[in-house]
Amino acid sequence: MTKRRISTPSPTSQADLSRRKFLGTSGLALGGLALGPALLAACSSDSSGGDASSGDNELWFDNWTLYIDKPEGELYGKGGTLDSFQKASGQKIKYTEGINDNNEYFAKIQPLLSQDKPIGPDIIALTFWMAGRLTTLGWVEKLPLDKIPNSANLIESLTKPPSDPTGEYSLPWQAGMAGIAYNKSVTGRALNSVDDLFDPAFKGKIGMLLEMRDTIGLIAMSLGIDLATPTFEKFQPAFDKLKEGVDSGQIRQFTGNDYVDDLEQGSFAACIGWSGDVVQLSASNPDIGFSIPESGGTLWFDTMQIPVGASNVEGAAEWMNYVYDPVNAAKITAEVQYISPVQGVQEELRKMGGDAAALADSQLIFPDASTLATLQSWGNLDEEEEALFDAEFAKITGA
Amino acid sequence: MAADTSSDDRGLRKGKWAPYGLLSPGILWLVLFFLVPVMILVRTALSSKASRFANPEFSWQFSNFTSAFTDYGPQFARSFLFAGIATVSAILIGYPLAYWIATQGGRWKNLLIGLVVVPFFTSYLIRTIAWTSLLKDDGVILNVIHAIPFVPQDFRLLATPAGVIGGLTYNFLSFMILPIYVSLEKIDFRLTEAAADLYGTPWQAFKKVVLPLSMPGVFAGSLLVFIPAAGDYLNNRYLGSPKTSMIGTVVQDKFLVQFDYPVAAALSLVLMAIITTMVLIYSKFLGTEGLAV
Amino acid sequence: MVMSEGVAPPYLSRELEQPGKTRKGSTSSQRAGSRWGRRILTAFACLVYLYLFLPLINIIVFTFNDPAGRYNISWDGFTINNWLDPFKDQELTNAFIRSLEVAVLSISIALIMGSLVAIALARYRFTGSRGIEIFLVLPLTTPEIVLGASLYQLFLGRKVVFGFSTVVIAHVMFCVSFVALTVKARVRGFDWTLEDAAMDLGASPWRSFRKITFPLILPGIVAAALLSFALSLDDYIVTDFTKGEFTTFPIQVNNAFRVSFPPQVNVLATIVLIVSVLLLVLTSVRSEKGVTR
Amino acid sequence: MNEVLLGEEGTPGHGAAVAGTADVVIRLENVVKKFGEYTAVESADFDIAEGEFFSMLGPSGCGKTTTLRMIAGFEQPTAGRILLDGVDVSKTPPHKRNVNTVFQNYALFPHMSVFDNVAFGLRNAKVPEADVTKRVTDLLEIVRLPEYAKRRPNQLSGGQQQRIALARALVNLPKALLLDEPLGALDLKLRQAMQLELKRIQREVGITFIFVTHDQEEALTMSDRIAVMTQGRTDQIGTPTQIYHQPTTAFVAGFIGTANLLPVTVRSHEGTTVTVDSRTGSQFRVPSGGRSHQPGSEVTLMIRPERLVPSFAPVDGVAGGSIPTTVTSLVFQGPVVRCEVQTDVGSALVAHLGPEDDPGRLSVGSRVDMTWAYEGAYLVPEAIDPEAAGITQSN
Repeated sequence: MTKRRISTPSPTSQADLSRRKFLGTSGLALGGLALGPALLAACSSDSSGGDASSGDNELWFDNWTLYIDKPEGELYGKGGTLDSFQKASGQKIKYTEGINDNNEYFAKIQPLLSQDKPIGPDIIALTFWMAGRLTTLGWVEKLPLDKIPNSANLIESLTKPPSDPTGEYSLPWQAGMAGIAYNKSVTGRALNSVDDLFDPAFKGKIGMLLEMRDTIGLIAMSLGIDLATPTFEKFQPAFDKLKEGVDSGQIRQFTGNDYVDDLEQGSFAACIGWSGDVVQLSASNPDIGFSIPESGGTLWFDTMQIPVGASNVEGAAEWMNYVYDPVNAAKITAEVQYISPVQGVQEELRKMGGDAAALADSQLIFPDASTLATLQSWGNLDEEEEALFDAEFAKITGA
Repeated sequence: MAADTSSDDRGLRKGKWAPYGLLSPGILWLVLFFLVPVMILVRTALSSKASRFANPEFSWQFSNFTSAFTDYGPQFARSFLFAGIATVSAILIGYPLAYWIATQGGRWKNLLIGLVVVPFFTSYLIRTIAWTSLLKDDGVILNVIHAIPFVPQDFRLLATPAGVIGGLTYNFLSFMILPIYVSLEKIDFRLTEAAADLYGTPWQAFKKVVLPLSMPGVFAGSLLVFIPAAGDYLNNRYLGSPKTSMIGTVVQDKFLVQFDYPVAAALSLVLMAIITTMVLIYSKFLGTEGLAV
Repeated sequence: MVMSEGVAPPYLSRELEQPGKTRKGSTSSQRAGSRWGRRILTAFACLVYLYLFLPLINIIVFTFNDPAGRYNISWDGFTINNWLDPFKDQELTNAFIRSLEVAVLSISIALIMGSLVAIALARYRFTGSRGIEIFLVLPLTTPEIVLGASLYQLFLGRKVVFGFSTVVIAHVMFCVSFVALTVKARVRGFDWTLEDAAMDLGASPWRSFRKITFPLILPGIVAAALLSFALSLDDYIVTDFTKGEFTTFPIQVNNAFRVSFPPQVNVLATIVLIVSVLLLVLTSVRSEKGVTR
Repeated sequence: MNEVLLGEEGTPGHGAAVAGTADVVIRLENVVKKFGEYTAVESADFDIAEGEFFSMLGPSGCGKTTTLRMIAGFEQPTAGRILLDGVDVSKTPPHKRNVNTVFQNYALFPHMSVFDNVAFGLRNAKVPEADVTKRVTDLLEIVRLPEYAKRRPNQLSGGQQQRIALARALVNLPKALLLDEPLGALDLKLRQAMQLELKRIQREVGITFIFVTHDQEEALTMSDRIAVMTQGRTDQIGTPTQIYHQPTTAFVAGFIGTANLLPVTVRSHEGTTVTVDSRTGSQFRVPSGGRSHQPGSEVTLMIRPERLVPSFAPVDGVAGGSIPTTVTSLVFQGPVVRCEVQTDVGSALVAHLGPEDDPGRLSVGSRVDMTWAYEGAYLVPEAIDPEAAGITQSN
C-alpha cells in the first residue's frame, strides 16, 4: 500500500498513558503556580512510565500506517498476522503506527537515545538509510540472529546492505521502488524517462517526492551518476538539474504520498512516485501509469531494528523469525502489496489463490531480473555528506 | 491630592503586595515557558555543533546570524512581502465589512461580528485544505476563471504566490476585522454628521473624521495579521510551491528535519527581533490595549 | 475576536462610564453616506461574508461526498454515510478527543491565571505594571514558530518526554497572555467603587466579588474562554514542536493528509462549527435581551 | 441659610458642638491618616450628633474624602479612634459597620434592576424577602421613583440615579449616611433641586448625614454644622452662620464666601470692643467676638463685601471705620454692583453696593472713603501675610 504514513498512537501509547496519569493525579487541581512544576513532574515521570508499560513482557512494534495486514480493518483482528503471532508464540504484542516520516521520527527519538534512555518500542521500522544512521550512532542493539533462523529465507541482497554491511543491526521489513508515475489523460502518452519530467510541455505540472533519496536518486541515475558510492560533489549535477526545474517553474510541488491525489486530479501530469501507490491507483484509474525510467529506478527498503534499551529483545527476535516464514510473509504482502524481502512468498501467494495469486505475477511486487538490474540502492552517506545532501535538498524544496 | 485619589480613577487601588500575588502564577508561567525558552534559544543561536547529531555547544557563534541572512534572504523577503500583501489585502477586505457592520448592523451587530469569528472555529488546517479543493486546477473557481476570455489556459492559483497570499489573507482576516470594528464602534457617528456639515460630501467626512479615528484599529489589526502571517508555514505547504516558501518552512525544517538547531534558532530570533521591534514601536505610539481583541 | 455580547471591550466600560446615556444606534441608516454608497457597501459586505464562508460551505458539502479514493477532495457522489458514522475513523476521533482534553485543561488553567493577571493590572497601580503589560503582549506577537521552537529547545535534552503535558504547557502559555489581555480590556473600565459600594452595603469581600465583580467581568472571561478554546483547538504550529508522539486533531489531520483525507475530518469539523454557531446565536440573543432597555 | 444653631460659638476641637444636647453617633478621636510620607489627615477630632446634617467642606486634597472613607471603613486610621455609637470601629471592615455611603459616581450596580440595587443591603443582611419588598418600595416612594423599580440604572437620568443611590443606602437604616460629593456630577439646576430634596429626605428619615463637598454654597445651604478642612487639618467646626460671620482662621474666612482681609495690630481691648491699628495708621473699633485679644498681637480684620459702603451713603448703626480708596472697577451684577477699590497701601477690597448705596455716583478712578458699621467688622484671631491682604474668595 502506501509507504509514508500517518502517526497514529493507539489508545495505549506512551503519550496516552502519561496523559491519563497526569489527569488522574493532578486532576483539575488548577492551583496555578503549583501546576507548572506538576506538569513537568508528570512529564519526567513519563519516561519511566513509558517503558513500564512494555515491562510486562509485551512486545512493542512501532511502524508506518497501513503497513501490515488488518483483517476487517481491525489491527489485532482474527486471522491477521498480529493475532496469529500472539496465538502462536504466546507473546503479547503492541502494534502502533507512529512513524510518518523518517526525519521527524528521528527528531522524536533523538533526544532520548542520545541520553541512553529507552524510547519505548522494541522494534522500529525506519527506512534503510535512517537505519544506517541509527546503527552508526550506536543507538540500536545487535540482533540475536541465532534466534532468527528464518532470516535464512531473506533475499540475499537485502541482508547485508551498504547501510548495515555486517547485517547485524537491521533486517528488512518491506521493499519498494521509486519510478515515474503519470496521468495519461494529461500527458497523452506513456512516460519512461526522467527527461520527460523536464519536458517543457508539462511545465508547472510536475511533482517530486520530499524523500530526497528517491528524487535525487532518479535524477542522478538519469545523469549517469552511480548511487552506490554517493558524494555530494558527485551529485552536484543532479541537484543543479533539480534546482533548474524548480527555478523555471517546471516543478510544481514536492509532496509525500499526497501526490496520489494531485496525479489523479490532473494537477500533476507526472511525478516521481512509489510502486505500491500506483499499483492501487491504476486499478481504479486506467489513465494512471507507472514506469521504471530507462536510466533506472531506486530500490528502497524499510528495516526492523531494536533500539538501545529495548526491554523485550527476545520477543523481537521471535516476531522477526515469525514474519520471515514465507507463509506469514505472504499474508502481509497480499495486503500491503510491496516487495517482500522473503523468498518463497510468490509461491505462497499462488497457493492462496484469488486476488492474492494475481499479485504473484505483478512486476511491481516481484520484479524480474531485467527490471531488478535497472534498480539501484543508495550506498551509505556519512554524517557530513548526508548533512550536505539534506541541506542542499531543503534549499531546493524551499525549506 | 494623593489622599483623594482613592476615590478618583474609578476606585483604582494602590496595591502593595496584592497585585504581585495576583500576577505571580501567570507571570511565572510565562517566565518559565516563554522567557526562559527564548533565552535558551538565544544560547542555541550562539552555539555550534561539532557534528550533526552532537549537542550544540555555546561558543559565541555569531556566524549563525550572518548565515541566517545570507542563506535565507529570499525566504525572509518573501515572508515579509507575502505577509505585507496579505495585511494590506485584509485591510481592503476587512475595513469595509467592519464599517458596514458598525454603521448598518443595527441590532444584529453582535451576530454579524460573531459570524466573522465563526470560520475561526473550524480548524485552520481544514479550512486551508478546503481551499486546495476549491482552488484546484480543474475546480469550480478555476473553471469560472478560465471561462473568462484572455485568461491563459495554464493560469492557476494553487502552487503560486497568489494562492499562498490568498490563504494567508483568508486565515487571518478575522484578526483584522475585529479590531477595526472595535475602533469604529467607539466612534460617535454624530461626528460624521457634524463633519458632513463642515466638509460637504460623506466621503470627505469619512476621510477626515472616521478614518483617522479608526486608525488604531487598523494598526492593531495589521499587527495581528502580519505577525502570524510572517511566521506561517502551513499555507505554503498546502497552497504554495518551493518557489513560494517562507521563513517558517525553513525554521520548521531546520529544527525537525535537519537538526541544524543553531541556525534554526538564529533564524527564529531574527524573525522575532524584527517583529518585536515593530510591536514596540507600535506600543510606544498606540499602547498595548488595541492588541487585546 | 471577541464573540457575542459587546464585541468591543470598551463597550462595557462605556456603559459604566456614561450612566444615563443610551446607546447610540438608532440613526445608523443615516450614517453611511449616499444611498448608492450604502448599497455598494452592503453588496461588498455580502461578498466578504461569502469569501469567509466559502471554505466552510466546501467543508460542509464534502461531508456528503462519497470519495472514490483516499482523498475527500473531489466530488464523487452523494452519501450520508459519513454522518451516520462520524466516529468511524478511530484515530481521528481519538485525536479529536485529545484535542478537546488539551483545550479544556489548558484554558481552565489559563483562564484562572490570566484573569488574575488582568484583575491585578486593571485594579491596582503598582510599579512595573507597564513592563508587565508589554511582557504580556510578547508571547502574542512572537510568531508561533518561535514559541514552538523555543519550547522545543527548552524540553529537549531535559527530563521531559514530549506529549500531553508539554502540549498543555505550551497551550497554557499562549492562552495566558491572550486571556489576560482580553479580560483586561474588558475589566479596564470597571468601576471598582462598585466593590466598595457592595461592601459598604454589608456584603463580605467574597460576596461582593461573587455578586458584583464577577458577574460584571464575566462577559470578558467568557469571550476570552471561547476564543482561547478556539486557539487551543486549532493550534498546529506550537503543538507540532511540543507534541512528541502525541497527536491532536490538527496534527492528525495534517499527518493523515499524507496518506488519506477521510470525510470524517469534514464531519467532525462541521460538528464543531455547528456547536459554535449555536453558541454564538444563543449568546447574542441573550445579550440582545440584556441590552434592550 | 440654616436656622438650627447648636452652639454659641464654633471653635475647633472637642465638644465643638453637640455638647451633650443630643446623642453622639460618631466620634472621631485624634484620627490621623498617612499614606507613606504624605499626611492626608492631620488630626480629625469631632463628634457628630444623631440626626445631624454634618458637612465636611474643603478644597480637594484637604482630607475630607479620606476622613469619610475612614468612617465608612475603606481606610483605616494611622492613629486615633473612630467610635460608632460609642464602640471603637477603627479596625472594623466596611461590611460590618452600620453606616452607608452614597458614592460620588453613585456606584449603582449596572447589572441589577433598581429594585435589586436598593434591596442589595437588605439581602446581605438576610432580611426576609417580604420585608425587603416592603422596605424597598417605601424607600422608592420616599425618593419619589416608585415606578422605576424594574429599570436598569443606565436607563435613568443622573438625578434619578442619585436618588436611587440614596435609597439604596438609606434602606438599611444606617447609623449615619455618608455622602461623598453626591451632587458633583449634576448640572447646576438639578444640583439645587437635589439640595432641597436631600434636606427633605433627611428630615423625613431622621438619619445622620455626613456630607462631603468642596462647594461652600452647598454646605451652607444644607448643613446643620460644617467642618472646614484644609491640608488635612480641621480649621473650624460650626453652624453655617458661625462659619460665615465668625471664621476662626483667615482660610475659613476666605473659603466661605468673599472676604476683605486686612492685617491689623491690637492696641487695646476694653469690654466687648477691641481697638486695632491698621497698616495705614488708622484706628478701628471692632467687636471682640467673645474672645480676649492681647494688646500688640497681630490679627486680621475681616469685612464682608456687603458691609462696605461708600462714605456718602448712610451707615447703619455705629460707625466702625473708614478707609480712603480709589475705585478700580465697577461691575453691574443685578441686585448689587460689585465695586473694587484699592487702598492707599495697595490692598484691593471689594464692596457689594445695593441701590441704597447710590453706586451711580462712583466711576472708575474716583476717590471714595469706604466705611463700615461697628458690628460689620470681625477680628479673625490669626495674623495674615500683608502680601495676602485684600480680597479673598474661594471660587
